[in-house]
Amino acid sequence: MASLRNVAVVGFAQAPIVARDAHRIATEMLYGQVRAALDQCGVERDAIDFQAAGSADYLDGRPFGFVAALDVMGSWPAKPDLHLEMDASFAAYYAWLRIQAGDSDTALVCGYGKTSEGEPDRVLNLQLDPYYQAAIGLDPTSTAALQASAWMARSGATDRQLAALAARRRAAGARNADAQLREPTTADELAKTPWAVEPLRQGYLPPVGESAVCLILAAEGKAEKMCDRPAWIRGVDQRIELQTLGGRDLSRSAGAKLATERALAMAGLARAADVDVVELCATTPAEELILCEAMGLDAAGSRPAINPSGGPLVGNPVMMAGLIRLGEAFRQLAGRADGHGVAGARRAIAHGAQGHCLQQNVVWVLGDERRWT
Amino acid sequence: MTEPLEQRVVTEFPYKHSTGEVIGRFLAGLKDQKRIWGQRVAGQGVVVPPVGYSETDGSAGGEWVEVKPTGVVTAVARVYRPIAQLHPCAEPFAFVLVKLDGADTALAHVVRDDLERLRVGTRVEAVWAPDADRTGSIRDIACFRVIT
Amino acid sequence: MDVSRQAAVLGVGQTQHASRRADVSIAGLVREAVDRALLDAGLEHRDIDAVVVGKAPDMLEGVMQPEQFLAGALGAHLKPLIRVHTAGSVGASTALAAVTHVRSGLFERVLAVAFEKQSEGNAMWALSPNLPFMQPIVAGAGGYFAPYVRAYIARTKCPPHIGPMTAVNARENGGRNEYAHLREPMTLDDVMNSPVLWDPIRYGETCPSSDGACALVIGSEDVARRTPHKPAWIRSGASYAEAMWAPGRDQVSPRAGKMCAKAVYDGAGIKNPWKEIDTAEIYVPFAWFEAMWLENLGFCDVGEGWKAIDRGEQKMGAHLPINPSGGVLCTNPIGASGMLRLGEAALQVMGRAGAHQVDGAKTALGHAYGGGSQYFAMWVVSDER
Amino acid sequence: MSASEPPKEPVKYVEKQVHLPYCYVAGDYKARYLAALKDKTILGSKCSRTGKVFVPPIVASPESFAPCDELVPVADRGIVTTFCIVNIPVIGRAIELPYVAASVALDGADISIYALVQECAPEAVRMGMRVEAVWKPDGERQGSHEDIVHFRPTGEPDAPLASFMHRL
Repeated sequence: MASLRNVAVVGFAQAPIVARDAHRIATEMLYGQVRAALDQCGVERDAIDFQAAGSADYLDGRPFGFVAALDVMGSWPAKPDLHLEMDASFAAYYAWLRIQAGDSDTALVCGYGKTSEGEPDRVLNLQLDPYYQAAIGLDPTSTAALQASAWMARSGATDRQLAALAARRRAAGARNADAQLREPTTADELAKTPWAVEPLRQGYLPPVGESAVCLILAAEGKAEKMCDRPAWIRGVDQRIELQTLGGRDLSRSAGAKLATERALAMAGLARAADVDVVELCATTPAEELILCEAMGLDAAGSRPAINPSGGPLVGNPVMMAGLIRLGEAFRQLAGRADGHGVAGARRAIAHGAQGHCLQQNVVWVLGDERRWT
Repeated sequence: MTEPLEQRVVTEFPYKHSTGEVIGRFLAGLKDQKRIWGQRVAGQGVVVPPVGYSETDGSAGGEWVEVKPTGVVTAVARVYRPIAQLHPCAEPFAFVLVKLDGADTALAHVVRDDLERLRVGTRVEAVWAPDADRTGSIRDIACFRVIT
Repeated sequence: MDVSRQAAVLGVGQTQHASRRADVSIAGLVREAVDRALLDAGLEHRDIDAVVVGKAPDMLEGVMQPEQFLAGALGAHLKPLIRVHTAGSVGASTALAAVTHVRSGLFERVLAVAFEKQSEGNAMWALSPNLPFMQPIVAGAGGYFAPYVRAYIARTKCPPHIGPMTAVNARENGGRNEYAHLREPMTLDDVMNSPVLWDPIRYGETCPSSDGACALVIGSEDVARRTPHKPAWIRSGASYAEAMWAPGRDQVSPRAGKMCAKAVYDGAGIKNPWKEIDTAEIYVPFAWFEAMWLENLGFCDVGEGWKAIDRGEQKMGAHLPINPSGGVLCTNPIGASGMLRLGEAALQVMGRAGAHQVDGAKTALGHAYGGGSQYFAMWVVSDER
Repeated sequence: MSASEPPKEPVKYVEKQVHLPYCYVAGDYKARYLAALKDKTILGSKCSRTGKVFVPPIVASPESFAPCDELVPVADRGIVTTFCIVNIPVIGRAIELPYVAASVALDGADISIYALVQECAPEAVRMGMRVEAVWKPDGERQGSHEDIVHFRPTGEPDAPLASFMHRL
């Protein structure tokens, strides 16, 4: 493997996830987070070499919506920049590559989007191929339900197990000030909620939510000056799969499995279970169980702690839910997770995903120590 | 605090997606022949519906292979509250993945009746749209029905 | 910067461009370019380590993040893939993102692909949805850029024939490019007498709306030394973006463009671009921008860009042939246009630009811009490392 | 006789009608800007660090990267910095052709707005021309962009080119 630079997450700011911020447009939500992330690092905008952002035009039906974000990312004078039409966790991946290429030492990564302005079930139908899958009216809740059904058929998982997992995430969400769902509830209560699309109940799924996030990456030499406890990126990998739902085994996530293997190898770890905290970008309990299997994690175990933030089940702002996982992993390692902190966390895995049925996955392995000398 | 200012807008654009030869001929098979064709591709076997290339390795597609209009359900999602102007019908229905007999991949489609009997593993059969309604679309198969 | 990690263009592929490519699906269009790029590089899908996809707004085709359904068509299954969108500059920034992949040291061969299939929808509707709370004044891209063309003319005393001259030269060049969308020649009178759409921009000075795709294979130095054709060495690349509402922002000669140009010249060790660059493919959607960019890119001093054009120095065989392919004025598949500029620059230094080859081209600039003249992406390529 | 292939003549395309309802948020800055138009007032937001004024108001100055939390009125008149004459129709915009789409630097603002200039021949519009807002009559203003019908020449002397070239 090529020689790699030690790069760390050194700052992360997130607007609390809400159903709808009726007072602020996306850029207004984002500005405060960029300011806050810079303030955490004790730097001004000119200290950042590169900026990347993730968002999607169709969420709010506005072509070139991302152009306006330049104004609140501090792009004056002009900055080296790249916008990805993806979940912002992939923008972070690209920013990490930029730093590896030696073009930059520091990077700002933003995620934003007014999910509440559109109707995600209709909008995300358009992600599917237009000839076969979009044409029969598939929406993301239904594709997630197809995946849950395939998983339950193969694994024997029951409705009750999905309810129990969702209830655990609700309990965790109650301790996370940025979560959207903060009322703890029981598996019994959740199992009584109506079907969203069977086999997924409304109580198992996050409501529409929106936020804005900013994360800062820095290479060794600068990271230590910007953060007292940087979360060092020891490994990262991302993989896409073919989209056709019937063309892959929906009960498994081959992409998450491969990305995890590669990221762990880069990090020099044998098993995902060797970390203390895992943040998974799973938007249904079934997705979470599929990811746990792919990564070799015990979904019911106590260590590593899985989604101590509550994860996307308690707040799923589209196009930034993955970047929030990376930010949460940073909070855990940097001792900034407050009410939902995992005691003694020294290593973490963060996972981002986008597309129907976990089509594309990125996996980060982080630690409180540098990887390379 | 300022009173929020909001406005509803419905975006309605028409699109015409060119199909190219392989998707176009598959759809013509539904429309003109009431037959379902797959394509044999590297790494995936007989792919239904075909796209003209292997989705696992990108290689070009191979020979046409006809598959049966019957098959087995590999995933089920029951929709009790259909979404208007998105879903294919107004009454409860199920989205299914169906591996047709002779195919190696599954087709995404819908089942409208016997939802309570529908499981992963249930056998189903294609129900054709009437001759006058078939336009060269995946919905020329009106739906699948339970046959076991 | 670790200069030892240089990247190179191993293969270039593009489609036939036309206003409507109804003969192929979106995947078919993209694969036409990708197959040609892979063939050119002597590679197959399985040789590719990662894929970078770029295109302009998804509303043009009516598919959100179409790279997701195209992943199979691109041979990207179980590989890393990213999707870039930086407005009009996207094709170029997509190529540069592929270069970053290689320069990170983690990838040997990366496929960059950019496309637009505007004929699937209606660009006018898709790009101008009726959004509330916005001022309904700007009349499309031409209406947006025409005032800055006027300001350029006022600032530099540029005479009225410069735009038409540029358009005529673009068509003359496009006539030699077998892939170009518009290849019929135009005369100065044709352009001068064409309708004035957004005064001062005439119809004959505008770009077409095209379906098309472009693909590049970017490789590491190791791989480039073993490639069947002579590669184009990427001496430097940069992409910069600037805010819209900065007071004093100059849309006639944007600071982002100057900074980006300086970054690529510095990276390539170029002190005097006018002397050291042999040909340039620059993003000119309206003919007047050729003079404007000659100044913004530092080829000419302020007020001297149009004079260079007036002297004919941008023509084939002259001092600095600009857009030998015919450029955006002949072919504009929006998302792919920027990659075509970078790919055409590469073809020139590879010596494989066919009938529009610039004799002896050793060093070339590829350039694209987008947004409200906010996004800039460029590279300098050479025939030698 | 059973064919061994699907028909040679392919279906050419699949039609799709996209139907996407959105409910847009103006944001408080824009909401207050629009509401003030009802009172024939144009509001800008003032940079807390440099004092520069942005119209329509924005949350932060891209230049100083400081918040712009104070809203201040600017004049309803200013300079045409540059413009074009539009001769082709745009879908959904019922403005009689030709018309002048101009960048107008309002007095007291540090960036320009887009504006229609009317009540003179399009050929008579000049860079540097002084213009003023023409408002809808009292009682008809709704708190929307349309409350300013257009801008018209004031007849004052033109501003010299050098005085506004930096604020196109």
